[in-house]
Amino acid sequence: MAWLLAILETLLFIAAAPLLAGWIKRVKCRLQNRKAPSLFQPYRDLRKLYRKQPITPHSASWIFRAAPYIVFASTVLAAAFVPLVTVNLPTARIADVIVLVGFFALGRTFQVLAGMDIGTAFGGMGSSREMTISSMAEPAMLMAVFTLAMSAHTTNLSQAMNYVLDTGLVLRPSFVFALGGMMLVAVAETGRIPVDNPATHLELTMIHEAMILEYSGRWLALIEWASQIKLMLYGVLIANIFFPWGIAQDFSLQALGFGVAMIALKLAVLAVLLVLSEVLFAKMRIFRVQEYLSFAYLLSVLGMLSHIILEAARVHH
Amino acid sequence: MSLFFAYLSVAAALISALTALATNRRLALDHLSQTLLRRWPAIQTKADKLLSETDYAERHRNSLFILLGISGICALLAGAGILTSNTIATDTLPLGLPWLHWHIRLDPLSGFFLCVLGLPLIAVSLYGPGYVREFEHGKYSLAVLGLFTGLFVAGMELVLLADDAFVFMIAWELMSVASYFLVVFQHEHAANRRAGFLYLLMAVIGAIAIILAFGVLAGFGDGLTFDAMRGAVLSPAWASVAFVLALTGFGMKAGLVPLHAWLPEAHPAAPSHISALMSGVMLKIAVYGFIRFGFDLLDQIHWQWGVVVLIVGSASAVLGILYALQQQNLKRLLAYSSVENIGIIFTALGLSLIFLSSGQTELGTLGLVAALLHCLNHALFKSLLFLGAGAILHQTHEQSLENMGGLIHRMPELAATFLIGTLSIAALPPLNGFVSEWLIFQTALQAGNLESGVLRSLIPTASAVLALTSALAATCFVKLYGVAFLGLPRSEHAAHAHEVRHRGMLAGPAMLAACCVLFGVLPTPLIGAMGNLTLQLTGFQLPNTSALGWLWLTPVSPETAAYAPSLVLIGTVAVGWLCYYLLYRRTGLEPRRAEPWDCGFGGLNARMQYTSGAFSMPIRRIFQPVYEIRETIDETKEGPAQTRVTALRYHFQVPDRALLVLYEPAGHAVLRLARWAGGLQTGNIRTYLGYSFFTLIFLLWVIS
Amino acid sequence: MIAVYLILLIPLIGMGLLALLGDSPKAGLINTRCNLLALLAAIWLAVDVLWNGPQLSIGRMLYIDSFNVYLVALTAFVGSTTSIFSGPYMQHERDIGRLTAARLKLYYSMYQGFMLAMYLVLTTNNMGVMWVSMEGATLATVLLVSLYRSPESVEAAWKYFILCGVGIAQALFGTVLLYFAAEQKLGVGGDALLWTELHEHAGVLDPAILGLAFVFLLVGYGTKIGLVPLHNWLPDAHSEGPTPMSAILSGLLLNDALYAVVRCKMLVDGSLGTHMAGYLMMGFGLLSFLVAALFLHRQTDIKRLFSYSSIEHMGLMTFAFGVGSPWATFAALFHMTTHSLTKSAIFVTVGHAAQLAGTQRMDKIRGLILTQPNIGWGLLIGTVAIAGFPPFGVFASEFLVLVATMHDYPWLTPFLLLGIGLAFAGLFRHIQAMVYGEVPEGQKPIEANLWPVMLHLALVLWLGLSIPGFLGNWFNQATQLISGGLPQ
Amino acid sequence: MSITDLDLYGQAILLLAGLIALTSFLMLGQSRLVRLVVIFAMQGFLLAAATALAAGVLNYPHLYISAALSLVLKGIVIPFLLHRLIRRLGLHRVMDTIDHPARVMMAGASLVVFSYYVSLPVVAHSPLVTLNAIAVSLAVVLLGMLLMITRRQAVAHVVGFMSIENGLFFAAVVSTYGMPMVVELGVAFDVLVAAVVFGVFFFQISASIDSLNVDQLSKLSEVDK
Repeated sequence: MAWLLAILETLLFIAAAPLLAGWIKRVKCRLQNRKAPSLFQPYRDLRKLYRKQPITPHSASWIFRAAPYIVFASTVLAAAFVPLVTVNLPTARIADVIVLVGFFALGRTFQVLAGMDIGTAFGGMGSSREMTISSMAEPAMLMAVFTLAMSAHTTNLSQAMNYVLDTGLVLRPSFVFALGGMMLVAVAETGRIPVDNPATHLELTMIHEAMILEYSGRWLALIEWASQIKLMLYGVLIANIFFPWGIAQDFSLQALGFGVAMIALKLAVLAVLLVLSEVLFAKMRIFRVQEYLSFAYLLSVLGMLSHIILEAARVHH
Repeated sequence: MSLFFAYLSVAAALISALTALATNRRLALDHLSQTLLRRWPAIQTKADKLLSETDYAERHRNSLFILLGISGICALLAGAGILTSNTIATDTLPLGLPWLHWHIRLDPLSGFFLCVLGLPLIAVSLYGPGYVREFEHGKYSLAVLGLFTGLFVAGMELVLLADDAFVFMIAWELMSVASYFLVVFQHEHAANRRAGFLYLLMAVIGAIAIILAFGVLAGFGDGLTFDAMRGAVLSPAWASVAFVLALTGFGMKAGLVPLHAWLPEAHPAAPSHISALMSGVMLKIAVYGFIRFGFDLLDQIHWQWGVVVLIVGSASAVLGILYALQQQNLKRLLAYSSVENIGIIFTALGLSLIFLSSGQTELGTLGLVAALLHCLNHALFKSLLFLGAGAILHQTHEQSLENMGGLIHRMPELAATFLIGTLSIAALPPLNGFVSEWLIFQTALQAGNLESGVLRSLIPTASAVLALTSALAATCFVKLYGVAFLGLPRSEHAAHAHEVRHRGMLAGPAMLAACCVLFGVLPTPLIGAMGNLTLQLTGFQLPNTSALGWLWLTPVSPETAAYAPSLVLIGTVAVGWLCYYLLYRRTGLEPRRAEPWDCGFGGLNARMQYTSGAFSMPIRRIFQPVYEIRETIDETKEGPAQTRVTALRYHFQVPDRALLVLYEPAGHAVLRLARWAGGLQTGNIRTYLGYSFFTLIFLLWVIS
Repeated sequence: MIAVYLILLIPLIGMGLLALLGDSPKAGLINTRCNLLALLAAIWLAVDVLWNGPQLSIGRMLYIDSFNVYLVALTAFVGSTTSIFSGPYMQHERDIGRLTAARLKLYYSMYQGFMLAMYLVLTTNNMGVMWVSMEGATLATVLLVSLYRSPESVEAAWKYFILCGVGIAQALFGTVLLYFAAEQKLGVGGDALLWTELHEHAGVLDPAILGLAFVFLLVGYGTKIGLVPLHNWLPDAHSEGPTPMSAILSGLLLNDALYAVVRCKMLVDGSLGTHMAGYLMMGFGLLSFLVAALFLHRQTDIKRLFSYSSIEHMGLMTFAFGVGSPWATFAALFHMTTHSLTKSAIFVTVGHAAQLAGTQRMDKIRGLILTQPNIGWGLLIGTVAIAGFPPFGVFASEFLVLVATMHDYPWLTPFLLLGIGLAFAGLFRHIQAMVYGEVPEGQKPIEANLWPVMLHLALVLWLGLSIPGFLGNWFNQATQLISGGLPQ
Repeated sequence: MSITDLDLYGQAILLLAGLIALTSFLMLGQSRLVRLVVIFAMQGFLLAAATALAAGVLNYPHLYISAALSLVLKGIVIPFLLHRLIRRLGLHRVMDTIDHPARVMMAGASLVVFSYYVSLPVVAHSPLVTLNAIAVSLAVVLLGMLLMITRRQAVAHVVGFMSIENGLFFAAVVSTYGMPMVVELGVAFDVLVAAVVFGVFFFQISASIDSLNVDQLSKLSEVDK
């Protein structure tokens, strides 16, 4: 039963990801006074891509062809570990938050390798930038989740959420810092403005797009979908770790229903925040990104330290 | 039984060393057999067949490595045997000083490291025959290579078996000096000679530090056997002196910053299968020495030591990988990454020391297990990578990444095995590198259990550094693989490379790759096997990890953290295959081959792609303060008055700060001192008489 | 006891014999034979002493105990192996016309004369006679240093003569004082200089005088050991003389001078009851060790290089004897053996290397391993051994010295560490360059008899791996004798 | 006790001691080689006389032998050989002046004081007042070394060396009434051989640098030029 539920949740996750993307586009258009496409445009795009015949460059190796599947699979697995509407699912036991980060890294690695596989200048450029950014973002992310893990005494996500739920609303300075860090990282990792611009193909600014420049057809679809799932993953992480209220703690129907509604609401709100930031800020130069990310890193480490110094100082074992 | 296997492995290594001397001695051997075996014609005919002209060389070459392989297998058996059977085998050999015979002891700790030694050794013995063939007709004699390889291996095995300071140091120095001869094997390159000299010099100094550390224990425990030393009761001050000496000595061999300077010089200089042994195994022997000294011989542990080790370890980890990122020479890059991994291991050891000193035995044990596991993992994937690098070198004769590229098309099988090595050293799930780093993070996350707030805030900072390190490591090795194997070939050699012919040269790395996957997916039994070991060192055994069944890894408790790599692997494969099935099999749209689009720029060629230097440029900019970057841009100008710049060429070097700041000044200081000393030898006899006159006067004055 | 007389008689006869027909082509063989005979006698004596313990000759002029008997054996052994090498070597020198018949006569007879003096220094029981024969050793070798008559060799010989003469004179003054102190207690007559007597009654001798005496003796014999700052003659004499003589000088003469000092130390310690002598020796030893290690870095001449390394090792031994604990003493005795074996082997190899390259300048010698592997490897392995790498014996003694120093004078260990590091770097930076690398023009293989080298190195290797029982007994007994305790 | 209440022998010994010290000083100041050798011979005679005196008064017959030895060797043979060498090598006109005579003399004087100060503990434990002569003999040894340090001529070095030997002999005589015979003979033999070897060296040196100025023997120097 639990396993079935877990699989269902994962499927829901996968299915809902394009919807979130559509929502974000829509809100953005509204804020920019443009006419918005329908909410389901992403699904149409994906379907269109599946139908198209993919093209492999001559110099491509098997890595180029395998990468989309690996990227997608690793993202889906990551999605499976993260409690969406309910905690205490068995999948949450398979892997904890460190493994989650590991899986992001795995997917990214193959994406980058695929980018370098063709031997185009853009592929290399994108890969180099992607790795640079991630090598600063990943530690920040780890620090942020460690802060949570240390106060919850677990790296297991559903345990941690339980912990937050049980202790109720406590104003922890560490969580505030961690939340800040986490949000900055999420923006960077999902390739949004001000770090990267998913909508551009302007040579010198693109990062993520530069890597997948040579992809087409179903491969491109898989990658796009994977990045939509990733975006949603970060959203869910932020939402459920820092504001877990409303997530179902048992498997009763109305609890689950309420959980779905709540997560949808939270994600919608987060999406609006994201869009606001995207509309308000301009994309920054690649070498400014390091300052941005080291600030995220700093926030997370501060969160950790403030947990150690301010909150846990009187804990004795 | 295990001890017997251990002796057997040492013997096999020594025999292989002796066999090496028979290179190109066929006639002598033949003559010998004629004279000796005249009585027994049956054996003589066999001997004649063995010594027959036809492919004697190949048979001889293989026999060397078969013996090494036997040595490795025996080491593995001995280690596994002692690890599983909870016993300690001791023995005394009638060698050494008249009042101090060689004490031999095989316990779980040494057993574990025998396994760490055994696996790469077997791989090397598979790989070797194909690799050394190119030295056959060169000016460098195979005899030297084989002799010192055997001695090197025997030395490492003896270090693990030693149970008194004397035999330990003999074996240790044997290991150092034998590996020196291997480093300078290709001695016509001045760089190799320099590397060898630096290596041996630092080995000497490190060894003296270790001897002195033993000296302290021997003084208090009056006796040079390890048993006597265990009994030594030291004042904290003396204990710290001993500990610092040991850390210096073993750290110098392990390559801790700033004592690592020899490492990136020496490892690239040696033949690749030797680099694999040096980087994969010898560094672990140093770690073994440190564990033996700090966890076993010293009676109590102080938390300050842990802090020192933690700081040094973190520094080594992050600096090591930062320098590795900027290397363009493949083997140099791998060497620097060894510095990084040793740093990670010592970070874990530091955590373990801190926890043990503050009475948190189970967490201390966890740290120790993490460190040991990472030792094994690094031994596996670093040897794999060095063997792979050797194969590339063997096929392309290119050292520099900038001249490689596109090898995945030329050497697909090697590329596949190398990829596994890359992924595991980049600590990606579900491979083995990730498991040990996961455990280290789990240890660090328990910092909350400590009393002292200072430590509680120090450890998270260290884990932050660790996180940064592993992220940079991923970048570094993605760069390595992407530049070397993917894209378009950057040189003629790379373009015309082909897969290695000798199957062994693939079998060796493949075996290691298999181990990487296996230990990555099923780490639980391995950790279970370390129970006796930790019981012996810390008096604690990790709670049986099967709280959720043996598939799960739950070091602390199921609630705190759980990781089921095998399920993860299954899940990934399942999803991947599902997509493949749905999207490919069903739609059945065959992909079309075409020119890359590349934003519409046509005429793609190899010089347009990102080079290794370009790939790591952003990191170079971001971490500017760490490096001493030397960039040069030379322009070729043409036209009237050389105004028009027709071509630009950009070079950069990132010399090691430690060399510039510590080592070169020290060298100059010595020379200055020597010049001063030379002033004593004026050459004028009257001055000399004056010396002796004033010495006499001075002494007389002192006496009365 | 007859063995002792044989040991003294054989070189005496040999000296006379070779003085007559030292220029005949057979001379080398005769020389070797004499030494081998002496070696046999020495072994006989060794076994004798091993079974029957210390022995006094009639008239108590000669005294053999476990301390000097193994030095006698060592001296005989190194003497013979070196003579085996010296035969062809000197023949080659004569063939290329560096030597005349008369000088060959001088060389061979003085070789035996030197051996005689060495045996006498070791076996005599009379401090006066010890001094006389020590001076005799100088006189025997001084003309060999200037054998080639080149300006440098004459200069070196002159310095050797004057400095050692003056030094040894001070030793005589010390002996006089010793006699003076003894004869107040033991009465006038020959006994008062007998080491056995002195050692027996050391307790009652006047400490003030013995202290004074030791200073003179140390400065005197220390000059011969080559302790800094009394060492200046040593590198010159070693580098300018014929190579076999360098081998025996640094393999034997230095040892025996050190032996004399240790004998005196035993007396002085007995009388003073303080550790004064030990401190002096430690001071000198450490100074020599460090300064010599520095000198190694500046050398251009290969034989000079190794003579400085000899100074360095003698310094280490002196230091170890000064420390005086059983561990240290055992180490020092063991080091005496391994060092003289290894160093004489190295000098033999160096001689060949110099002949092969036609020069002693190190920057002219390159790529030995490629030119003539056995010489190259001999030099390299010898250096590795002398630098104290296991499994060679030198390592065992250095190991014990370090441990013992850490035990008794921990604050001195940094200097030892520094010294060993410096010495290794100084030695190896030159050797590596000579052994490896490209072969220069006109460097051709020569026919060389290297089995003395192999024999020595094999012995050192064996000693490093395991010390045979009887030798172990010697060392233990000698350690007991000197330090009054057994190591364990 | 002071010199007044010594017997004649003691006074004589002390007198001789003084004279020997004086000869050392004379050598120190002497710049002509020939005269240097002559003074050295005088010192030999004085030494022999002292030895004979001791032998006679205390009737140690073996001291006569050593007296004879030193008379022959130090008094006659060696000076004679040196003199002939000087003539042969044409050094009888060579001036071997020292740079700062006054300072050297001062140094010599302070050496005497120093050696007295050093030998005090030795003397303290003995009834023999002649022991004070030990201080003198030590002074002679040190002065001999000082002579060698200050002079450039090889001949002067030999003389200095020999006068050191004299000092040793004198010490042996006055403190212990001579060493055992075997040692005496051995030492004498060594001295003789040494003298011969010196002779050989003069020719070798003058052959190689056609002078006997030891300052020119400085090829084997390790100072950076």
